Amino acid sequence: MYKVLENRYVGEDMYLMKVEGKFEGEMGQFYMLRAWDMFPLLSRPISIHDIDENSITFLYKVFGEGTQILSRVKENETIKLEGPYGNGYEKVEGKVALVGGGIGVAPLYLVAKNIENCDAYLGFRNEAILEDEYKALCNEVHIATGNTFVTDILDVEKYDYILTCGPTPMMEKLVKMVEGTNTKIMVSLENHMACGVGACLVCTCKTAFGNKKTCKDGPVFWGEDVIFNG
Amino acid sequence: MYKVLENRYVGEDMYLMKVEGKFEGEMGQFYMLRAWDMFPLLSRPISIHDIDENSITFLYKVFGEGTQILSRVKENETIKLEGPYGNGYEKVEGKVALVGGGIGVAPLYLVAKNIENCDAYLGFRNEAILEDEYKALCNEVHIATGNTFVTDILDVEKYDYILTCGPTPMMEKLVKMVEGTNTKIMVSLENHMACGVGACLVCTCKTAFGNKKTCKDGPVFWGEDVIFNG
Amino acid sequence: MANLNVKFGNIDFKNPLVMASGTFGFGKEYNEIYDIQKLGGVSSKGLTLNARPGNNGMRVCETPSGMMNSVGLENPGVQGFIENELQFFKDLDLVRIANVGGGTLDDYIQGVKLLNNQPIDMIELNISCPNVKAGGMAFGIKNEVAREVVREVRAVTDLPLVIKLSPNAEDIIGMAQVCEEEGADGVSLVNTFKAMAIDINKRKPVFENVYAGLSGPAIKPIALRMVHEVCKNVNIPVMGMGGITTANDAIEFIMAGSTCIQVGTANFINPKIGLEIIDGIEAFMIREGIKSLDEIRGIL
Amino acid sequence: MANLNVKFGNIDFKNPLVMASGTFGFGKEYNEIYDIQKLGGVSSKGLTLNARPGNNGMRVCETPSGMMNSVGLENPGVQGFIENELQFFKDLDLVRIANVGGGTLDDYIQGVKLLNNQPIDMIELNISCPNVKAGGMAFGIKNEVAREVVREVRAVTDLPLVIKLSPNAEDIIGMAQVCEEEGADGVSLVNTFKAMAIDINKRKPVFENVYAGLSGPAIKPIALRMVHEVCKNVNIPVMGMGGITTANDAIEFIMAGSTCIQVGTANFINPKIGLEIIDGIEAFMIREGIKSLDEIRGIL
Ligand SMILES: Cc1cc2nc3c(=O)[nH]c(=O)nc-3n(C[C@H](O)[C@H](O)[C@H](O)COP(=O)(O)OP(=O)(O)OC[C@H]3O[C@@H](n4cnc5c(N)ncnc54)[C@H](O)[C@@H]3O)c2cc1C
Ligand SMILES: Cc1cc2nc3c(=O)[nH]c(=O)nc-3n(C[C@H](O)[C@H](O)[C@H](O)COP(=O)(O)OP(=O)(O)OC[C@H]3O[C@@H](n4cnc5c(N)ncnc54)[C@H](O)[C@@H]3O)c2cc1C
Ligand SMILES: Cc1cc2nc3c(=O)[nH]c(=O)nc-3n(C[C@H](O)[C@H](O)[C@H](O)COP(=O)(O)O)c2cc1C
Ligand SMILES: Cc1cc2nc3c(=O)[nH]c(=O)nc-3n(C[C@H](O)[C@H](O)[C@H](O)COP(=O)(O)O)c2cc1C
Ligand code: FES
Ligand code: FES
Repeated sequence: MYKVLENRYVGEDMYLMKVEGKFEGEMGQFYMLRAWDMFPLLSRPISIHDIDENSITFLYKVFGEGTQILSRVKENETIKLEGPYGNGYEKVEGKVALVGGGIGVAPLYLVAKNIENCDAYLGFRNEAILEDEYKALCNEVHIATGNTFVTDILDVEKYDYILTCGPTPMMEKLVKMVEGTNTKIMVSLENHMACGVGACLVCTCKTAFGNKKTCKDGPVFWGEDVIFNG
Repeated sequence: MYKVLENRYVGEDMYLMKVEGKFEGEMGQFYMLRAWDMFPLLSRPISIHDIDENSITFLYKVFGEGTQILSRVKENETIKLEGPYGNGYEKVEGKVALVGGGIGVAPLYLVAKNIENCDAYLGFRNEAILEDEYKALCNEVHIATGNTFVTDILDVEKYDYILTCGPTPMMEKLVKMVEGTNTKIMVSLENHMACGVGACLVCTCKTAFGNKKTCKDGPVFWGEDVIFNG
Repeated sequence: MANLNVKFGNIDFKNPLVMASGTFGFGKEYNEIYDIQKLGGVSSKGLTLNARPGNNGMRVCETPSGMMNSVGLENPGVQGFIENELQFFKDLDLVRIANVGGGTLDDYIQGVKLLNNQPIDMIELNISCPNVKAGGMAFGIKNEVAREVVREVRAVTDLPLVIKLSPNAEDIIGMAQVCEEEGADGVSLVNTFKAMAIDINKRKPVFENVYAGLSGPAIKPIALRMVHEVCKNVNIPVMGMGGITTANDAIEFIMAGSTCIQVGTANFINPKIGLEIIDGIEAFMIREGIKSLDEIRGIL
Repeated sequence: MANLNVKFGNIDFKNPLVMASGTFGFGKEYNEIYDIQKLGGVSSKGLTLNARPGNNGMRVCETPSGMMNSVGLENPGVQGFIENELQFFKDLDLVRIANVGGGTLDDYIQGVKLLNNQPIDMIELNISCPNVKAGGMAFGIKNEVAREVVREVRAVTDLPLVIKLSPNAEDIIGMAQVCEEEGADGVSLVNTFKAMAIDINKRKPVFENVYAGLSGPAIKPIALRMVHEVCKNVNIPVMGMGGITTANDAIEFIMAGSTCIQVGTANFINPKIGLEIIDGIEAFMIREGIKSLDEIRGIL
């Protein structure tokens, strides 16, 4: 049980939750969260948005019942966290673009903190959120909203690496875009999970190297290895 | 959904919850409460403790999961209420003793408000709660705590009527005590409930007139009619 | 406006929602809370030939997302129903279903015969009752035992006859087929699951009968599977139930093939849940441009 | 200090808690979270003769107090297990159970034979697998089909053999008796319940296989009843499971007659739940002055 220091609405149905404690975790890893006892049954996987000496921060979007309950947690109330789990982004060097779509921007904040001189391309349905925060960490921050998509405003060949998180069609498109270029891409997959630790095999994804566990071998994979629609 | 105006601890694991709204209800009737959506499944029957133009008050004891959740509800949060249900105490006239044991004191407050010149006998495990409130309404308030039981401090023959609520053994003993006297007694039975309205028959109790529904025909019955251990 | 009408055999329901037996009494109590004539139908508390006092001891116990009950068919008997309850029940503008249980084959037959000329629209035969002659195993476990009850009851009534199946049946598909073969007008399922709870401090079963019936949202995924299996394998209409609590649940059962859906335990979560489910089904139909539930019934 | 030791046939368990197959991998992952040697035993992910990739599409779906899974026995095959997983598994100081599934009778036999000389303590034979030859109906539905598997497997192994029963069996008591007759050293139950979920917006079943297995607290009351029925009717020891989430649940299963209890889905609520359940059982024993679980096993 950890104390919630802050849980505030930041726009686009998204909340920022800061939890007190000394937590471990690398960019792209996630925690299993629950702000309830037995119901609903499963915990919810949420990426690390930010982490410092005394706290960890999550950025989450209200989607269904679980995230709704999360959004109702008040300051000083407690939640349960297990983690960090999974395999995050590799610390690459070179020209790096972070590409986030919607709530996919969540893990990229910690990435921006860890990778110097990166550019960010962030896509939102209506309004940009946390734009200033990303600006403080990235060289350039490009925003796409409405009918413009991040994939429209990004020239992949300008970069050595693309680190992305967002809707599967977006990531799939990016993987296609880098095909035949020298650019390498890392994607963060989303899959429904139960154990979160690699024991139950409900989160299997298909890769060029056979079945992998999204929770343990991923969620971050090299784009070229992932078999989308698998 | 009704707004909770107040939900405060009053001692002996008991809380007083005041809920905003124009509610109906007679002494001894109850409401089905839930401060949750789907889990746990069933609502909890709680007697009316007090009622006025703009609010209703419940006095409840934390027992298991449901009452625990109730106790965590904060001011301005909402709960669900259905009722009033059941058949309460009759408005008797004469010399009346109200006899409450533990959380059984809950419904007797509204009774004291409705019946003039009654005496109260209240039993608690350790400390008396809401003593002043009952004193404000009753002629005499007698308290029994620890190893003294209300049944020890009450001379039933002094009264025309006894209106009681509390642990079954206490109520059963009182019914025995009035046997052969001119004193009449009304008891409020507790039984696990599902519908609360008389439709499902899980709360059946045995009486001299056959099976009765605790929720609909009761919870208040004439003591002589109830078959305890039924 | 979406049309929620459904036809169950020859019977018209103004909407598919039927209140499940034993959870809605004879409708009177809930009618004090809302106009129950907005419902498609009501299945009465289970009636036996003779009045029954029901079981002793604890009758209800909550479980995770479910409840167990051991009411033991407390009811006024068919005659008592006719004398005291039918007065209210008969005037309802909805499909009036008399749910009939039994202890022996003869109890079923006599009970149904008494109902033959009464103003009800349908009989729902609960074959989950313990078969007194067969050492207490329910009629609804083995197909050939069930066949006998259905055949004999079918022979004595012209009322639309729906057989209510037990999820404890050895072979629920075969059971439904037996009902169809014996001329039932439909089947309803599921009744409660045989279940158990133990009070570890008392070191005793919670219920005097040891086992009791589990219902509520917990059982929905299993009930839905059984309804789907049955719908795929019979040609008579089906009333699906088991844990239906939301319009979403109800639509799942309809897509699985149910013509009507029954709601039981959910009434205890919210006494007006029936209306909310009906409204929710209608909202879904409007959103999805569905004119009649025929368009989505049994589509998978 | 309470003694949590139990003897399951000839096998000593330091406590009755066994992690259920398919929910605990081969133990490695949870061992990173706590020392799993505090457990009584671990049943491995279900192994088939040949490696299997498992099912396509959605593999998990939450239900009220439960979950459905459609993993489809993804596993490295018995040989893969021996080569890659046994290295870690074999050194664990707990009862090491290899859970074996199959697609044909021969798969079972060959799979078990391969395990015969390996450092494992017990085989748990999962007969809920679809019987390829019989059109996909699981081996564990009909007693006589199960009898054949148990007999043939018993003939090829001297390892302690526990048969894992399906709650979808037509007659679970008879099924357990068949296992006893054929020389099984014990039975474990229940596996998951066949269940269904529908995505009403897509108008499709959630799972590609249409049906999937329900587990978790939702099923506990039914599982407990089945365990009680089986324990009353066989003389071989039983491992009870199905929704066990608390020490209270575990004690219920023990009072119903289980020698060991298995915990599956609850691991997903809290990865350390096994330890909490063990501690809770011990606390109960101390509070109630129980020296050995023999005192309360099967007392009702
Ligand atoms: C590795 C990983 C990291 C994630 N990081 C974030 C993040 O930082 N911020 C954020 O807002 N969301 C994140 N998600 C998605 C988030 O887990 C889901 O939005 C959330 O589980 C939905 O729960 P719910 O109860 O609101 O929705 P419901 O639909 O009610 O959930 C029902 C079930 O489906 C599962 N589920 C539903 N949608 C998803 C999904 N997209 N991914 C995985 N499981 C799902 C739930 O966990 C639950 O078990 C992440 C997912 C994964 C796999
Ligand atoms: C007519 C009536 C009036 C009541 N009035 C009050 C009141 O004013 N204040 C108060 O504190 N309590 C009152 N009770 C008792 C109160 O309903 C229970 O304490 C409460 O339901 C316990 O719920 P739980 O979730 O805390 O306990 P749990 O044991 O977790 O509940 C499990 C299930 O058992 C039922 N249950 C458990 N104990 C009782 C009980 N004693 N009576 C009925 N059902 C029970 C619950 O409703 C629930 O369905 C009343 C009971 C009845 C029948
Ligand atoms: C308290 C209670 C009493 C019931 N009594 C009967 C009954 O008399 N006859 C019957 O056929 N089914 C009876 N049932 C079963 C329900 O009609 C229904 O089949 C079952 O509860 C599953 O649906 P649900 O999960 O929506 O409640 C009863 C169920 C409950 C909860
Ligand atoms: C994700 C998952 C995978 C499972 N895989 C297997 C398996 O491979 N072999 C097996 O015998 N049982 C398997 N089971 C069934 C469990 O071992 C257990 O019998 C069932 O889940 C009931 O227990 P529970 O409610 O404690 O989970 C699996 C269950 C789950 C939830
Ligand atoms: S969630 Fe269990 S293996 Fe990934
Ligand atoms: S609680 Fe349903 S009849 Fe009393």
